[in-house]
Amino acid sequence: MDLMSFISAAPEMVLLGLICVVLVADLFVENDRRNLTFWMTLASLGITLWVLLATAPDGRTELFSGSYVSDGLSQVLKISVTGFVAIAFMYARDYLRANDLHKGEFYILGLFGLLGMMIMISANSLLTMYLGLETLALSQYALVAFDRNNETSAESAMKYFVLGAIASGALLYGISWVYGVTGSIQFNEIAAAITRDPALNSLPLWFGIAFIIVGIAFKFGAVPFHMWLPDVYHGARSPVTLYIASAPKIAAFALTIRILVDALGDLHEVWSGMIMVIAVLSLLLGNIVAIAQTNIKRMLAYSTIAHVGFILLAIFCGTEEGYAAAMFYTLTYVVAAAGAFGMVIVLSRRGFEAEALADFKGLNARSPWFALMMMFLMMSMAGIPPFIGFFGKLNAISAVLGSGYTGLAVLMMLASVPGLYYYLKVVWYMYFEEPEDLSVLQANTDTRLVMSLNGVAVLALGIVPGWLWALCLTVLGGQ
Amino acid sequence: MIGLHHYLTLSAMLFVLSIAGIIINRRNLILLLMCIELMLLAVNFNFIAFSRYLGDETGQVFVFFILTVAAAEAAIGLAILVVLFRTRRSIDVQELNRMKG
Amino acid sequence: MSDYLLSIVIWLPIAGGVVLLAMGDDNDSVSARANAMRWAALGISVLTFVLSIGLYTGFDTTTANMQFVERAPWIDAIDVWYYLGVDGLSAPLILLTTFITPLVVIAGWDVIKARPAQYFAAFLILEGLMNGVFSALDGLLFYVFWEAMLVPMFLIIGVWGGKRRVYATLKFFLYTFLGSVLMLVAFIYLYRMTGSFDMAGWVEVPLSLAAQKLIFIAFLLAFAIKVPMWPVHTWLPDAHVEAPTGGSVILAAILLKMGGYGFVRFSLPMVPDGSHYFAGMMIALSLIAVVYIGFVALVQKDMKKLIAYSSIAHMGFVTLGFFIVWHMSGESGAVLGVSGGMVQMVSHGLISGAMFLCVGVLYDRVHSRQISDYGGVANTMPVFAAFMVLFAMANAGLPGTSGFVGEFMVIIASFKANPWFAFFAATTLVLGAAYTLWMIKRVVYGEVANDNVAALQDLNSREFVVLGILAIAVLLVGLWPAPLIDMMNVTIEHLVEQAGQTKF
Amino acid sequence: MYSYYLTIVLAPLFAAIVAGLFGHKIGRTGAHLITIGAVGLSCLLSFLVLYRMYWGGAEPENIGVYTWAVTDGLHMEVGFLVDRLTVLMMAVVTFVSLMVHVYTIGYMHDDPGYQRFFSYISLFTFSMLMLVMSNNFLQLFFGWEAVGLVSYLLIGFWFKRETAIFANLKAFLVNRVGDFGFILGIAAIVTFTGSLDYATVFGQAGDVAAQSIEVFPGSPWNAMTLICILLFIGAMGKSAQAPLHVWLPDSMEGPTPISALIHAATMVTAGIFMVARMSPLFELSTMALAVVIVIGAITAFFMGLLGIVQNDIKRVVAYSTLSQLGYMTVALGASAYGAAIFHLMTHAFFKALLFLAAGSVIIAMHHEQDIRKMGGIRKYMPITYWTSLVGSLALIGFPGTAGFFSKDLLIEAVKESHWHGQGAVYWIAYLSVLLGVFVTALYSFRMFFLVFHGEERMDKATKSHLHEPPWVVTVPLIMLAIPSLAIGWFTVEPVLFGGFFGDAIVVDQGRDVLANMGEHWHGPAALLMHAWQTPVFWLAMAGLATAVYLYLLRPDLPAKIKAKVEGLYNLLDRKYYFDDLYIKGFAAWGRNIGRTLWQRGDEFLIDGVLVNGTANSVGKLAVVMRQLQSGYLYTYAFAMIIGLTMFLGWLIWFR
Repeated sequence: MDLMSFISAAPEMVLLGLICVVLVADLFVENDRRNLTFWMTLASLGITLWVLLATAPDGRTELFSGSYVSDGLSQVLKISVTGFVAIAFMYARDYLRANDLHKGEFYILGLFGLLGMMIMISANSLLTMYLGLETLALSQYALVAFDRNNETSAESAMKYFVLGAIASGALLYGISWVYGVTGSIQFNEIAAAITRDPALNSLPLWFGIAFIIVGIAFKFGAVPFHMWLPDVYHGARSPVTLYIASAPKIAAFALTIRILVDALGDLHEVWSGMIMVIAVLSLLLGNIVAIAQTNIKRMLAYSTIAHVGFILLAIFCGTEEGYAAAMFYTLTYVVAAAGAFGMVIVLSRRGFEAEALADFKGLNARSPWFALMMMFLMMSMAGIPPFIGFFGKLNAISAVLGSGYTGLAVLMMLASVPGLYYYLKVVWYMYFEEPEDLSVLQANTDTRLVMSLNGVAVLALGIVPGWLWALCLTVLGGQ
Repeated sequence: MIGLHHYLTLSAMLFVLSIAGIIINRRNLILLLMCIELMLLAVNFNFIAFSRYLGDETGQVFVFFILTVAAAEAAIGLAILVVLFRTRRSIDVQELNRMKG
Repeated sequence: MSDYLLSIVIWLPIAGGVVLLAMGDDNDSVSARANAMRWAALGISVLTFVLSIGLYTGFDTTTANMQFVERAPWIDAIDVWYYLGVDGLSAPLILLTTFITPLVVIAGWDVIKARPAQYFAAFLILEGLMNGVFSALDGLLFYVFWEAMLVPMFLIIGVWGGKRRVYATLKFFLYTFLGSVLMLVAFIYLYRMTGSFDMAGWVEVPLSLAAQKLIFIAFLLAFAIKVPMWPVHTWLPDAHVEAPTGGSVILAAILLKMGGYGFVRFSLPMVPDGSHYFAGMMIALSLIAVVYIGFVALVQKDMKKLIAYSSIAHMGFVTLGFFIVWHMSGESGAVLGVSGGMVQMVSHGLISGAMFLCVGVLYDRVHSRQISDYGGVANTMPVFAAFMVLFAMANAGLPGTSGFVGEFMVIIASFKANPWFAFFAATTLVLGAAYTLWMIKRVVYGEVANDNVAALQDLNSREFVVLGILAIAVLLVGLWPAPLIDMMNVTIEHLVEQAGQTKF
Repeated sequence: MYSYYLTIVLAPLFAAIVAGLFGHKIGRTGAHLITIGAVGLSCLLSFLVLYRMYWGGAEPENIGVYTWAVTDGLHMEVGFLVDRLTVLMMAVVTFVSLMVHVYTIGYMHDDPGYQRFFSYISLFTFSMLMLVMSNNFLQLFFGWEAVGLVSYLLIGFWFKRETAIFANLKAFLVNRVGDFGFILGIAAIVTFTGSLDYATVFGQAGDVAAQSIEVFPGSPWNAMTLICILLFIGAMGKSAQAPLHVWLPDSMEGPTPISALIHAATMVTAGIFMVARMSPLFELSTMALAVVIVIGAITAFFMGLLGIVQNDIKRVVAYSTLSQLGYMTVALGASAYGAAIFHLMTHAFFKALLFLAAGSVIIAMHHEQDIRKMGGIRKYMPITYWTSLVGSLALIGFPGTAGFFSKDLLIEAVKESHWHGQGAVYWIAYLSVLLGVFVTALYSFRMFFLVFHGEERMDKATKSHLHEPPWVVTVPLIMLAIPSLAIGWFTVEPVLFGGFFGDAIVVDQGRDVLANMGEHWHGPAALLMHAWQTPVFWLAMAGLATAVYLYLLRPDLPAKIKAKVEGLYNLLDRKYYFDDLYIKGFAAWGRNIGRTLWQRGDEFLIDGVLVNGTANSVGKLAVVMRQLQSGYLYTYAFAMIIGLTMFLGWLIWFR
């Protein structure tokens, strides 16, 4: 038990340390020099990233007496969450400045959330998972409420908090049963126990699993545990929405893989049914209700629900390919989602949230470039080739077909037709309508840069999606 | 002789009670927070019962963590409650429907 | 050079389009910059056409194998290749595409006032993608082009279209998307059967009849909507009517052909038994398209709608020609039918394009598509009238024009299959003439109907060039189709062979 | 002689293109010079070829020009088959066309569309030559449709006139109905012989006749019968046989020269020519021949009747054309193809003459066409008078004129053609051609007298400058009057009995009436001597006499008679209600079907219910489902609990 064995936990430790530094430093920064905090935050993210790359584990290593694991999967997921948090911050800065919200809390809470996600990703025991999850959740609650003078934010924060608490309660209750039945909270031991004594595979365990799935489904926002999602996306300030909508989805994916696959992989036929039900419900409800939305943040929220349906259906297959497809889908979806909310931020101005669909009218006349980017993002979400979203759908459906669920595959495709409609609606507003306000976009260069990169990314990734797919397959090869 | 199942039943009842409280109570947000605490306690009850039954401490360790987290959670919850009250001058659950659809 | 010819005809226009987009518009439609854009677009499209001629000159008519093949790995993980090649089925259609696009560019020259750069860019990108559809030999690559193509078309109709453009373009996109999603499922199914997206492999792989039926239906939805066949044709009249002239031309001349191309590239060779099983239904639908739509076209009040409906009727011949393959007593006739269908596709591309351009000429002057707003156009626009009558005659399938060739071959072949097929198909001689010439009578002939008509200016040189080129093409194909048919013959014989074999 | 043929065909095409595209450059004179030159050239060459064929004893030639397309073993070529039949047609077509070209200079003198007109008629000459010289069905169909196109363009030449553009649309559509049958016939031929080439097809005719095809399940038809009837439907369209005759009278809306050229002399006889050309096929199907003869007979008699009540000078001639075409068709049906072609030739001359004469009257009358407003024109325009007298006499078959020989022998042939049996078919055919003679004489001379004799009914203004038109008009009249008068005498023997056509026309031994008649043929003189012995002669005289009595001696009678037989008159006046049937019936019916299918089928059912219906219902569903998101915390929580219980239920019951 020498120090070197902690090396694979270094990123979390370093990050924690850096957070403290930022936290303290921020106390001594006046409001007008808040940029310092921003740059420090980015710097610490950069350092974390570097540590991540530097401490890339060869193969799977466990520590803290097996309650923590670091493997290829955790590596890739951590890098991506760090990246997305960074992107979220970069989008956020101007917006916050413009709206007098440029406070240190935002970044610090964001960083704590990141820490939580990394812990979730690396969790190898139900306890670690729970701690990570709460770290993330608590900072998210705070983030949503972080504009103190905005009542919708407060309302959504309260909803998020209560429902989140119920969800984690249910999760814990489930955990307690799993612990009770298997006598362990460590994933591999649980799995081992189940294989050792098949008699365990009975109602009490299933009972626990059901509750755990409630927790997972809530994190993802799958029907019927989705109700918080539209209100939170809508109520939170756009940068917060962007934060919530991007990285935590990846964490949720990790949560699912770790618990359902690492721990309960052998009980696939037990949980697959439940997953399928909520997945199909999400697919339908998300795509249909989104049509009726006039607020783009709500619309994207429902589209998120629909996409979650896709992700869960891929996981439902219970094959390596399926898990890989789910991972691919999550990552690519998050890219597009970040871009879409980023666009909302870019369009917003001081005291003006560009969150009504109508605010996109005539964007092509105001700024052809951003209109093009937004179109890329929408087409990617709609799954139109050659944008990356298409390959996500392709892999997911391919996996589903591979497990012989042709009907499901057809359903997934058909469900994406109404989906296409509301994405096209955005394009229609941007291109076919005349602008209502002709004011030029105020976002400054770095936001524009991120936006452009984000938009181009969905196209570029779509043109060379192979490596990402291969990566997903390899990191999930071990599962 | 009181066996495991009694504890489990009790905790289950507590759990259901808490949820019922959340659903039925349409007045006061404070009550909601309390129900949530109750829910966590039910879970703790379960853990302890199991850990006693299995004769292994992991469960009890877990309980400590849950208690800590519950404290933090309560703190955040109350903070949000305060914000809500500042902006709304009310903590009535039924008025909490600005966003819907 | 010729090794990369296909890549060039695909990517040159796309690159050009991207450049145009990057250059962007200023708000002045007659500025030097706008003109530069126009010339650039014209230059690129013409260059593409000139290069694509290599596909004809270098084409080996003695083999059914793919030519100008390019193959490079794209997505190893799922064995997807950047795999291009043409045979007798696709090469003519690529030539048609590269031939029509410059004309469309010229036709939109100064008609398009709003954002010319984006307009021409959309068309160039569209051209590249369409060439991609026709030359892709990898299923996924095909699908990528097939779907991506919808986006520029969606914008073209939506941005530069008529009053109900939003409805029309959404209908167009959703309709076609609905069709192609199931095709994707079928593709993935085939991929899982063969482990690759190589279309040649899909032709080889044995499939049970049940599977073939399902796959055929999945294909059918995609292709039938594109063609379009009755009863999934209703997007076409709206799209045609609302699209800007150039859009209608591309739509009619090329997009519709993709449906027909899909049938011969996918349905017939890949699921021969499935196709055979449904052939009867397909023939019925085709004949309904010819007769039913013929009658519907008769009573249209809107010129573009009338031509749109006539397109549907004419495409009925294409599908008829393809699906009588299995009704042949004896071996001969099948090839005749299929080649008839192919020729019909090409000729319809020329004729309907020309017809839409004619309507566009009138629309640009009077801003109405209603037949009732015209009358006696021949008095004020004699040259235009001559062109319009010529194309109308071609549309009515007059021998000596390209419109006749395909119909003639298909009618003869279908008589071999069953006299009644020919009987119903041949009603187009009467119906086609009726709706086309009745329109001519009301629009072109007669006394000058109103002041708008009285004020009409005859064709300007730009319009004259476009219509003239098309007229020459129509007559050329009509008087000497041999080069076109020889190009396709061997491939079609091979295709008919494949369609004849069972796969299970 | 290949180059000759090419020149014959292409010269008019070239002229047409030049006059059409560069009309403004070359001007009026240029236009008529080049077209006349071209047609004159091909006329000259045609006669040269005729000479070589007949006197020079040149063999029939079958030459391919170029391959149109080859696929599926089906060779589609463009080529010439020049035999005696073809060459005769070529000569007639080019000659009449030449006359009409010249005549047009005068007739269209002050028409703005001068060049366009010349371009059209040259184009027509080209198309007609392609038709007659074709050696395969594809090219035949090409010419067939091309002449239709030109006729469409020419009928609608004065496109400002509503009547004209109505007439040309009608003409084209009715012809298309015929072509509908024709193309099916061609398809049938390809199906059974696998070839489009005359020679090959005729070669296999025997085998085809042996086959049968079930058009309607359970009722096998002889393949050859089907083919021939389908082809004949095409002929009915082109040659305006009842019931597809309706377009021809209306086609008189076109300028007179083309009425003469297209709707009298050449195009309308394409059907006759085609059947004669297909004699090797028709000979193999008695059934088809019976159909042909009956249709012809009906046309010949009943269309003649209509001529009696017409008042438009051109329409009278038009109906006489219909009836004469009927005669030819009857001859075809009687297997007397030679007689048909012979009548076709003579008819071409005298009918063109009559039309051009009528045209010359019309010019003089300043485009007044109503014969009731004419009368006594004789003394104003003698040349026109005499030439049209010749024409009329030829038309009624007055002994010695060209018409006499052709018609007399035609009727003789029908009389002799007993092989249809003595049954209905035979008598219908024979009687209607006989009575037709009387009718013909009646209406021809009714018109003749009303126009040239009797009181002068035209108004002062017109009368004041009634005079003979310029030479370009009168010369063609004379040029045509000569053959109308004389050509019968010289050509009857070789054409009918001299085996002129050689192998071009095949007649089954059993019913070769002409051959039988040929056995007791003693030359035209003899025929002329015995003319008064035939009923034909007396019927013609009777008709003539009636006309004299009614329209010269007792001009008041016709009105009275009209009043007497009101019903009959109306029937004739309304042309047996055919137009009403077609326009109010079929056309309107088609439009109604279209409207129903469009509004009920497309717009309501498919688009309204299925497409937009689905879309809207999804939209409504969305609006309903978003109500679930009530905004109340407890609803949200409750939803989660429902989900949870759903899981538990699933576990307990389905696991």
